[in-house]
Amino acid sequence: MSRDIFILAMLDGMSYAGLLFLVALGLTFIFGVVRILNVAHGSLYAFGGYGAASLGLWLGQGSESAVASVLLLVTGAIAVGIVLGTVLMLLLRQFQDRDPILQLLVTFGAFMIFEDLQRMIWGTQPYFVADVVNQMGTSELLGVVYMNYQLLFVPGAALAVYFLLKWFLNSTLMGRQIIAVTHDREVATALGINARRIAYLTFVVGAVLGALGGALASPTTSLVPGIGADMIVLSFAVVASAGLGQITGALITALLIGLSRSFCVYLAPEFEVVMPYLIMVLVLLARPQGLFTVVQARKI
Amino acid sequence: MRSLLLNTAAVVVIIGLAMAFPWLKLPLILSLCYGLAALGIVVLLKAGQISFGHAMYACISGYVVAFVGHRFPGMDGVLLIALGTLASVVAGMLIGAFVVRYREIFFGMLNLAISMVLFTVLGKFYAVTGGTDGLRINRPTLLGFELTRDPFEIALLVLVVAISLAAIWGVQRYFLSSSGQALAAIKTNETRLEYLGVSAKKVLWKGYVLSASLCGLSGSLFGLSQGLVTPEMGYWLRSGEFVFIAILGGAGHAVGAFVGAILYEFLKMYAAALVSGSWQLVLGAILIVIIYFLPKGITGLMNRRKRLIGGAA
Amino acid sequence: MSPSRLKLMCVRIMTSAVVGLSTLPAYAEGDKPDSVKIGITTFMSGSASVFGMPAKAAAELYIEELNAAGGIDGVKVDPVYVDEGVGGDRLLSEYRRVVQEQGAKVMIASISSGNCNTLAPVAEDLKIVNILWDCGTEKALEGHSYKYVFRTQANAVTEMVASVLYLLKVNPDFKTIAVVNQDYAWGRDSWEIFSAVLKQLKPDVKVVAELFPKFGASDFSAEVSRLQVLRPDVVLTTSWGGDLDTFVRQASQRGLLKTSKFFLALGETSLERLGNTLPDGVLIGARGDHYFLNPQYAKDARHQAFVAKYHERTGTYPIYSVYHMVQALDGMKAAYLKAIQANGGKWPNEEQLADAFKGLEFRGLTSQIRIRPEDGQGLESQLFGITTSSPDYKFKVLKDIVIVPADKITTPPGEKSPEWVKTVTPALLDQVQPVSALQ
Amino acid sequence: MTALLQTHDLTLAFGGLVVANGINFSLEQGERLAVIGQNGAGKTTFINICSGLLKPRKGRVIFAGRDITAQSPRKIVRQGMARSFQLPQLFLEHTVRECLQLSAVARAESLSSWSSLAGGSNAVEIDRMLDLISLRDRQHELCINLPEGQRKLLDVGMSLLLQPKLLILDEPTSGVSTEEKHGVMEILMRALDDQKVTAIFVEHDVDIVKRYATRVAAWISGAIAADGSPASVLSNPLIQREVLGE
Repeated sequence: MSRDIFILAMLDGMSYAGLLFLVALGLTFIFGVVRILNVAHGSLYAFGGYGAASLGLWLGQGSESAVASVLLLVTGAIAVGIVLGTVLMLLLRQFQDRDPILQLLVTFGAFMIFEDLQRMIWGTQPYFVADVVNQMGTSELLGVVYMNYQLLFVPGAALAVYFLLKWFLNSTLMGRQIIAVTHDREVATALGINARRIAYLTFVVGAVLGALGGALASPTTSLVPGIGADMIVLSFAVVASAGLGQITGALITALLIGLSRSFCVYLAPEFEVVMPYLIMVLVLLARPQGLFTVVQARKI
Repeated sequence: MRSLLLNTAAVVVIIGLAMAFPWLKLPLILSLCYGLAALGIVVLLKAGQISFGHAMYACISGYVVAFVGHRFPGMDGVLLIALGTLASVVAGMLIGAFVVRYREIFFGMLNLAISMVLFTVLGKFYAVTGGTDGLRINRPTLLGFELTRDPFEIALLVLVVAISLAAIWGVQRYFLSSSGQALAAIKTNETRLEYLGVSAKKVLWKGYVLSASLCGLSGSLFGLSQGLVTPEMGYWLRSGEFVFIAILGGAGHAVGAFVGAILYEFLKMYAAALVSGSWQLVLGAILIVIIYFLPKGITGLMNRRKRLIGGAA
Repeated sequence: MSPSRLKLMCVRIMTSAVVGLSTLPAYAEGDKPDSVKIGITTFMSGSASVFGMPAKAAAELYIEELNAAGGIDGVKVDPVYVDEGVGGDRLLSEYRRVVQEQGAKVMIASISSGNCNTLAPVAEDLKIVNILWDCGTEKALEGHSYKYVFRTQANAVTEMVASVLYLLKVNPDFKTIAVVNQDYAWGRDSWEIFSAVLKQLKPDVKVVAELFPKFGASDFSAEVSRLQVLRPDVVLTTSWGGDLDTFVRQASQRGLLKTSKFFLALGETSLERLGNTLPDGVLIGARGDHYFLNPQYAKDARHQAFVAKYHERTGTYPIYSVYHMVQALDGMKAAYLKAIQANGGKWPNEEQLADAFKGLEFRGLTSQIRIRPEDGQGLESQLFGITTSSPDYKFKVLKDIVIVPADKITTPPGEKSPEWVKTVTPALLDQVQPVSALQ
Repeated sequence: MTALLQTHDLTLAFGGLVVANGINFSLEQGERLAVIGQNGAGKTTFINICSGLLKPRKGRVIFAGRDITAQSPRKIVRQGMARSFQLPQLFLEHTVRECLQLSAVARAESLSSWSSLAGGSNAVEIDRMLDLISLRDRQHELCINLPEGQRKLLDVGMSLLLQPKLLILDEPTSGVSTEEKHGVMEILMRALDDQKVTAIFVEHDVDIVKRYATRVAAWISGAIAADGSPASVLSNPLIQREVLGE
């Protein structure tokens, strides 16, 4: 039995970990490049979900193919990401080279605004489109039925995004420029890299990732007011434990947190909710700079 | 002398208002409670640090007040406040010992994480903590007096006003003291501080404990005025509100926190009453505008004016 | 020194804030005002607004019609809506402001049990009539002898005892049960009562899992898997709103509803949203005897008209919080009329109004409600049914509807619910009557 | 009379680059040592090791008879070795006077959360220091408004207020315009004499070295190539070729 539980818990954690990773990835990516901890990232998750859901309800009704539904989800996410990412970027541009604490608070203000906008646009009734899940069907393991959507698609999508981003950063000019900026903004700009353009691009990519997390969550979860607030702290936990700006780190930490949650449901339900933060505290106490950051000497 | 006069004037006005409009008592108590907590944040801002988890100290002392209140029904309110605050001081000492090793985002993050642990634990262990609905606090005696709701709130208001003035005076004094100045030095040049033979960690730790105790104080007063403590008191959004208020008031002077708090409370109240359903939007916009035009907050504005008039510091 | 200047400034801000609020409507005892202000707390933000917003719409609809018809004995009703979503502390301030500054004469509060527990003693201290209109917790009234606080619907005990009776009636021989409730007071308390009663009436039932996922949880994968491993005969949940929708959807998408009998004690509110995600044969509770297709009242003129108007305005069918709001307003109206009568045709003061509530009998949109004189608890019968498809609606409707009258299944005045629930006997099963028998 | 500062076989390398190559060195009370050498010769490394910023891979540092190897800067400062920095390290949002007061309080280890900074420090002492570094007229200005030269002076002033036995000055005149240089040095030396402080200063400007040093040590690739009186070292052909590049 215990072996089965182990396997089941693994499978259960996957899709949650996948979503968590996508959102955290966006957050950590933005921070890595523009050094802003974007509290409004939670709203991106929410808007992504709502956006995708409405698009699905609007166009997707009665469409039979899973591919079409998936495309709708992704387009919704991208649209939301581009719009909100641009808005945020334009806003934050007004606060360039201000105290990072103030920049963080600006995103906090933006978060509060988005929270209400979301309610004005989509109201307060739970919201969802589940077509894609039914279209993808289910499969049975150890006498337990899983949705292929959660079991295969979401984790798969998360991995795909991970490798895509890796590839983009390592083997495209734009990607290398981004890395250059993360390492040393001054030098990069000195080398004639247009840091502004990079920053903008990063912001949009990060925003799209956050929105994508929401979009992929929308078929299995009900969108209600306040989902953003919870998601943002969770992704903070992932990002901080992994080390700010650590992409691979985020993947592993998200998995760690996702799995620890589902294991708790089997073994110690009381601890399910506290787990992510417990991990974060312990990690930060043990490794202040996060699990995967390489320590650099402080310069005077 | 003049400032003393104006202090008393302020007190008279606040109490007077509460007398004239009974419904104002609670908002005033609340805003002053928030002010105390925000003052705690201001202390950290002096050192260039920010915490998104300080609501936990308000929460800790609130729950201690609730627990002790249930355990020893006869206990006096003032004693409860003292115990609650003590609890968060102790917590601040322990947690502080760890977090003062960190700076900036990591400092904020670690505080956030620890507060979220507390928040989730409080919400989860239903049998002990009453879960997300929290614990009731039965109205205790104040300095031995058995009071009905109205007089109790008046007494509480007077108490809060007194404590707030004391806090303003004390914290302001701390800011001007040598370790207060050393705290501010952490913001500009920690290395130099070390090369003067001063332990930046120890200095920050002192400041951290002070800020924790201020939040604790606010928490126990808050709990008593509500007659209820819930995990919400420790949620990160609450910590965010404290920071919001601190920024609104500015780190220029201890009184800023309270000005900010009163502004914030009434802004929120009227936003909620007038544009009900979109008060967050209003507040968010205001926050952004304030950061844009007054990065140093209201006290910053004051200091600027002071400099223009050419008054000496 | 600047602190003084700053203090002055803050004082100015406050004074300006207060000026213009200082308008308290005052009129001499007895003579009739042209309008009466009432405060209504409901969730306009946060997840519980799935109840709050429909209820608000209902209140607006009701009051418009009431005033169009001349109000209560010629007195127009002027509502102030307060958002419960701002959090307990600010709600308390707002509540005080509406009573003490805006001069509301009746408060209708609230949805959240936590808020009811906080506000009831406040109302008592302020000597203002407060109608607990939707919160479930029996603790709000039990053990307190309030003079000004009343409830115009049933409480958790009535609802849960009825639920157990219904479950045993329709599904007498199940061996195992699992519960998945939201992790907050309602989720915990309702299960406490339910399991206690179940132990009394069917001691051999085995509880195989008690899961309390976090309030507002978005992912129940692990819970569902666990239930699929355990395969309980019955899965009970008293969850509501987004949590219920998400759980039911993830469960049904993974076929759990085929292997276990689902009992959604608050399911009536989600029927329309869940559409066909919900299979046939799921047991549904309604927190009261109201359901827009309740055969008893489907043909009732007033009920029919209201459902029509409500649907036309909101595009949705009324759920229990809508009915509860109407009950509260009807109760208030009835109490006023009773008090005026007792007062020789004169307009009553708060105290006289409060007295009128004791033993008040009135009708909302469904069966008659009686408010017990001893503790101000309302007696409201409970409705249950089984989901089935219908050609006329895009979502599931209820069949085999049964009604459980409240009086025998509610803790008697003065007794403590935890003790009382231990005294229930299988004899109570006769209380469960098919609605057809009542028509 | 025992040496104030001694190092035994100090060794440190960054990757392949040897920055301290078994340095044995000794400094007597009252000396005024000028350290010269090309950039990267290991001057600053030597200072950083002595003042605790860097830990040597091998070797020991003895200060005033105590082994202070690899102790934290704070501990070392407390034992009487102060330093100033190539880039002045000031509290930019404090006033000149406050900076000095802070270091006075730090020396007295009388950091108090209650008594005011001004009260905690001896006003006369502060005024004297302000006069010494001739910043009295700007004492109420924020450091951020000072020009480089005066920042250097204040930086040294803060260190001097610690009343160290030994003061290490890392390029006190770098970043100071040539005409200012001598003025700055004059003031510094006056201050040093005034407090009878032994001093090491890293310097590039030969005139400055000639004029103010009692002893000169020349660094070449992590080791001391020549050590002695200014005259002897500066006339040493090797030094002239390798260090002074004449």
